[in-house]
Amino acid sequence: KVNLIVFHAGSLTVPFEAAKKEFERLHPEIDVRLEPSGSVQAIRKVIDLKKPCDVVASADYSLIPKLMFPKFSNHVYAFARNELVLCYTNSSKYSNEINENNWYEILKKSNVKWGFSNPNLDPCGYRTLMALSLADFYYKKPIFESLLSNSNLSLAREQDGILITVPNSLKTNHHIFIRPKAVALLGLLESGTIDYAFEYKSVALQHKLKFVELPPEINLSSIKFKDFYSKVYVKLANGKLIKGKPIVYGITTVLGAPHPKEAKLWEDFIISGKGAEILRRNYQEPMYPPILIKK
Amino acid sequence: MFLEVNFKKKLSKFELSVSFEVEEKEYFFIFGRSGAGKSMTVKIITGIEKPDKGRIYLNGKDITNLPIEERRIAYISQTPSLFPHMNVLENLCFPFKVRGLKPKLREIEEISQHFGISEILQEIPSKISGGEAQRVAIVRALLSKPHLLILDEPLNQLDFFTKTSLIPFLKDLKEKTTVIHITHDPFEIKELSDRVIFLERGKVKFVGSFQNLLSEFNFSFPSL
Amino acid sequence: MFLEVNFKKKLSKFELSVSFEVEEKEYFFIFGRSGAGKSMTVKIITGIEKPDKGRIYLNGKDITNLPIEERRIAYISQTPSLFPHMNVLENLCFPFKVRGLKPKLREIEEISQHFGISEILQEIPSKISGGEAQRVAIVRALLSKPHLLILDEPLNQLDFFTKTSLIPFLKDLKEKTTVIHITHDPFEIKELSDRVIFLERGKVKFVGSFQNLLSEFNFSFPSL
Amino acid sequence: MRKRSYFKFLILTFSTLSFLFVILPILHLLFSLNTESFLKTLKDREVWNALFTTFEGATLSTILGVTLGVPVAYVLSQSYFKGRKFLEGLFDLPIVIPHAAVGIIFLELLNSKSLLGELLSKLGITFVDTIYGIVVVMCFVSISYIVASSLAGFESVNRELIWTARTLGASPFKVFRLIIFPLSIPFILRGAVLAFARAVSEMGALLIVAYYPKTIPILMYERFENYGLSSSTPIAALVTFLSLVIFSIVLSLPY
Amino acid sequence: MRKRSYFKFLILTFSTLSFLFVILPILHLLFSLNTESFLKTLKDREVWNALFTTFEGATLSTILGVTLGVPVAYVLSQSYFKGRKFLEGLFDLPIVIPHAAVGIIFLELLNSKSLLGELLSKLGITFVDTIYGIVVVMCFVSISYIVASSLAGFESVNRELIWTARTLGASPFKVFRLIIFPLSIPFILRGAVLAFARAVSEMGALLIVAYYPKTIPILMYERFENYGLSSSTPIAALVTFLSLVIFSIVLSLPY
Ligand SMILES: [Mg+2]
Ligand SMILES: [Mg+2]
Ligand SMILES: [Mg+2]
Repeated sequence: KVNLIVFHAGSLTVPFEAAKKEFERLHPEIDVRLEPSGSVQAIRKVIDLKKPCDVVASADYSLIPKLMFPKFSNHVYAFARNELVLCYTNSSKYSNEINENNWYEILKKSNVKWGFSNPNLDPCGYRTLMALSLADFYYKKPIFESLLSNSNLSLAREQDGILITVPNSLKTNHHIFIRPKAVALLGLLESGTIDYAFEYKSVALQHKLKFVELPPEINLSSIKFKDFYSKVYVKLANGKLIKGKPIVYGITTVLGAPHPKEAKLWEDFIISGKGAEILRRNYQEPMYPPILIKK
Repeated sequence: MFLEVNFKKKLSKFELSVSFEVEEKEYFFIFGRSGAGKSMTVKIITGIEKPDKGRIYLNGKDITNLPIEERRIAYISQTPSLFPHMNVLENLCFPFKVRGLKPKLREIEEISQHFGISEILQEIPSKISGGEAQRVAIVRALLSKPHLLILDEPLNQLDFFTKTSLIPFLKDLKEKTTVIHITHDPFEIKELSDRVIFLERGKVKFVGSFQNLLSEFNFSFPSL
Repeated sequence: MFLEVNFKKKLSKFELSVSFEVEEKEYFFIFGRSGAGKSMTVKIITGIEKPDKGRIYLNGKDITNLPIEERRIAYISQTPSLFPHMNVLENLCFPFKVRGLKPKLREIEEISQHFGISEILQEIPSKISGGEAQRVAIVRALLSKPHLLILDEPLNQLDFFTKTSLIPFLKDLKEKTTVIHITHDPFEIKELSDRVIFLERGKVKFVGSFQNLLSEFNFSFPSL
Repeated sequence: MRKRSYFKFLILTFSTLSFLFVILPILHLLFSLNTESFLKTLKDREVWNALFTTFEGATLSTILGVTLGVPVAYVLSQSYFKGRKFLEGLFDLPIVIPHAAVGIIFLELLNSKSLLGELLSKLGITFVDTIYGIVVVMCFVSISYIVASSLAGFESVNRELIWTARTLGASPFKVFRLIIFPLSIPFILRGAVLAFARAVSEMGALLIVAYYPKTIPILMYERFENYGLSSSTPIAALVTFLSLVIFSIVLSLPY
Repeated sequence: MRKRSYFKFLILTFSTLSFLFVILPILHLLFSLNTESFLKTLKDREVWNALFTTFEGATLSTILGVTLGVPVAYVLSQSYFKGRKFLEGLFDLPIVIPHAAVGIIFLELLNSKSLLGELLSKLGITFVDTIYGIVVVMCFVSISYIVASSLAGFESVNRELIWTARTLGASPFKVFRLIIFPLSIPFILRGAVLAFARAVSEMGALLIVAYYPKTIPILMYERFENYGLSSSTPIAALVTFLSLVIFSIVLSLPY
């Protein structure tokens, strides 16, 4: 049997598990090994750690050209969309009060605990930072500073926007919890350790969590607000500068993959109509037909 | 009567059912084969083991349910139980220390002199011989001012020379305290006993003097 | 000469320096205090320990560097070393088994009868008494057809009754094999010995008969 | 009298706390379990595959551990040279090295760039993400238990017994086969069962050396990371239950 | 004669292999180390912070473990009831439960939804991502060593010695304080050092309960995941070196 190795964003775990089942049925000679991690981490495992890998699927398609072109990849398919939401459970504090307009007030409360993923490792993490600073503009209040006041993140207002700098070892308040990838917060949410977590909408739906929908101006879902989003930049600890833009997932086969033929099969399957249907069934908004970006 | 013993206890092979009395300042022997119930009998007297029924009286007082440390019955086993992390002197001070008393060094010196262990007071137990260790154990017991001193085969682990040399030392105890001495060796009884009981499979088969024991049972012991 | 022993070995407290001879079918005693070097002497003869210098000859053959199992010298320690996972019969078959021979059941039965252990052949060692165990150990040793049988304080752990009852059993060995018997107890020597050596701090102080030993050293032993 | 009961009270209080500390978490896990999700776990093929891989790895690692550990314990038990205690302690080393470091150590040693790794890869044996890697790592972290327990067994055999057997004509090999080994079997078994359990529990080093084929601790962690408690708790409960079974085996061994 | 040397040869071969299996990986790690990157690690603040957190956690966990484990070992050593072996074995349980399961168990038990978690959080004690969580988890996985070793110590004290002390007038408390405890100190110490080392090595359960404040095994794993071997190996070497120091302490203890 061929072991096809796929590194993918944690938020794709549920649809990819479903796709794996279908794919292995169609290709019984292939064994798909899914390895979820933060998207930055997934790419880094290929380019820095040189771990053998056939396909990479990232929660931010733009990471692939930025980090993998030209040595490790020569194309990327933008194949799915998502949006940022604030998840909670029935036992979260203030769960019956929270809504689109007061969520940032509730997160500010000293007895409320919340979490997001590590921006250095996971796009969901830097997107959370982007959303929080876009909220400054949208609600016209210093939301970012008030929520992350005790952290070692720095926020600079420049003439054409906002620059957030993430240090190497991120420190926050005691009531803000950070994990390497956003899905890793689910266990903390379930156990009641935290009350709220920033996740993708697809993840919230897949895990049947309650969530607050954020306004489209800040939830990074809409092509319409592309320019508004681009006011925010996040500078990661490795020096990469990332501009705010709509959440679009990308997939690519890795150059020099151990199993190039099977890698192509998986990529084609995910971007096919069948793949799109599986994504939709698992609450992940597909882009069909996908958009191809070449170097 | 000074000590009255009367109890029953179920053992694995038979029932131990013992009844006897000991007078004050008597040197009293319990004689019998190994496994006859000798050690269990004295463990019940000291309180280490509990009888199934029956009572023990010491000086007219029922001590059956008294904790071991409140009975004032000292116990010497065949392997001399010196505390290995204390030197000989510290071992001798132990009976004072546990009662919260200041050790009476004068008394300790005197009795050490008397029993021939004053030269080894600073030694640690592992550096002294088996005979010396058994002397120290007995002196330590005496310093706890026991009403009764129990010796469980005290000479058994010692060689013949040492055994012989300890006999006068044990004779000396007669004036100091009441003694119950367990043995399977008739020579010890001959040398030391006032009275002896003979225990067989948990029952007292004889009480009396050593001479009467010999004539009644007609034991054949080798002699030199 | 049947057995010639002549060696030196440095021990922690003194040097063991021993030289003596044993005749065939002799019942030979090594007498001395505990710590005199008796056990070390026989361990060197069996090959369990190595001497610093000197040689051991058995039947004229230098056995000093022979492995233990090729010397045909059987060794009985004071705690009877029966193999606890084998019953008595299996223990008796062991000397045959290790030499790759079929156990001679006829012979085993006969000797068991002779030494009074035929009733317990199916028992496991933990279920028999100390005296019985010591008999089995000796019978097992005899079945290995040893040139020499060494008994290291074989009666020491037994009570007086058992000890006395084993004396005839040991007397019986005289015809069967050459015996070296270690003890600190003069009664055993009196009953059994052809000759005896007296060992003190690693040196042989006397060789001869028991009567001569008594008269020469004027030991004071208690008697009944 | 007052001091005495005070001592008793204190000792018993702490003992009870200690007891609760060990048992409460486990009972909580087993009793707070959602039956439905537990049944779902029992039907999950991936769980069974991971369990199979884990038990395969642990079995092979225990066999390897016994093969390597028992002879060394025997040699140590028969030795009286000076460095003996040191060598003995050496086999405790794997216990004190952090599991992640164990993973890194073996990745460094056995990757195809190292001499040993290259040699073995020519024989078709690679370690990263293979059952070989799992077995080697599991064996490293668990061999201490086998060595320590076998050594205790071999040393529990009375030396006079051994000497006697020799004087009765038994060679050292025969003594080992007929006396020392049979008498030590309960100890060796106990060591093997503990080693097996330790092998099953390993996760840190495996995360680094052999993420695949997935063993049960890794699956459990992955489920926790990606789906949260509701998916990982039933697996934890299942594995804890199996551990309890192993543990009762240990207890029921004659020892 | 041939059979005999064959046995010897086999036994020695396996012993040597076993020895190499334990020592080679460690030596390889220490000798293949890049000096430059090692020096860089020594200057890395995050490494020192993690080391500090680890040692703080392990020290507190060892203190807690001794406080809870020594009394229970004493009670067990003085007990002769039927279930005793069972209770004794219970304290081996934490060894056989997979580390990831331990993490999940404690997250379930101590989260603020559970009764105990709620109670403690009212006292300001929470466990996830706090030193409390680190200490509790470390103590759970390491208490077995303290209980087992103290128990061995207490049982090594001759019963006749205890009886004699009682007949000389010592209460159970005085016997404990003056006889049993002083004679068992080497055993308790050994157990404490092993428990400390085991606590330092924990990673699986901490990944789940207390990712932060970062302990050294977690930092090592994170570095490995994100930066690869070149960043994690020097930390592994540093920690292995420190483990060797702990290990020599164990060895040098009188026992
Ligand atoms: Mg007795
Ligand atoms: Mg005797
Ligand atoms: Mg001797």
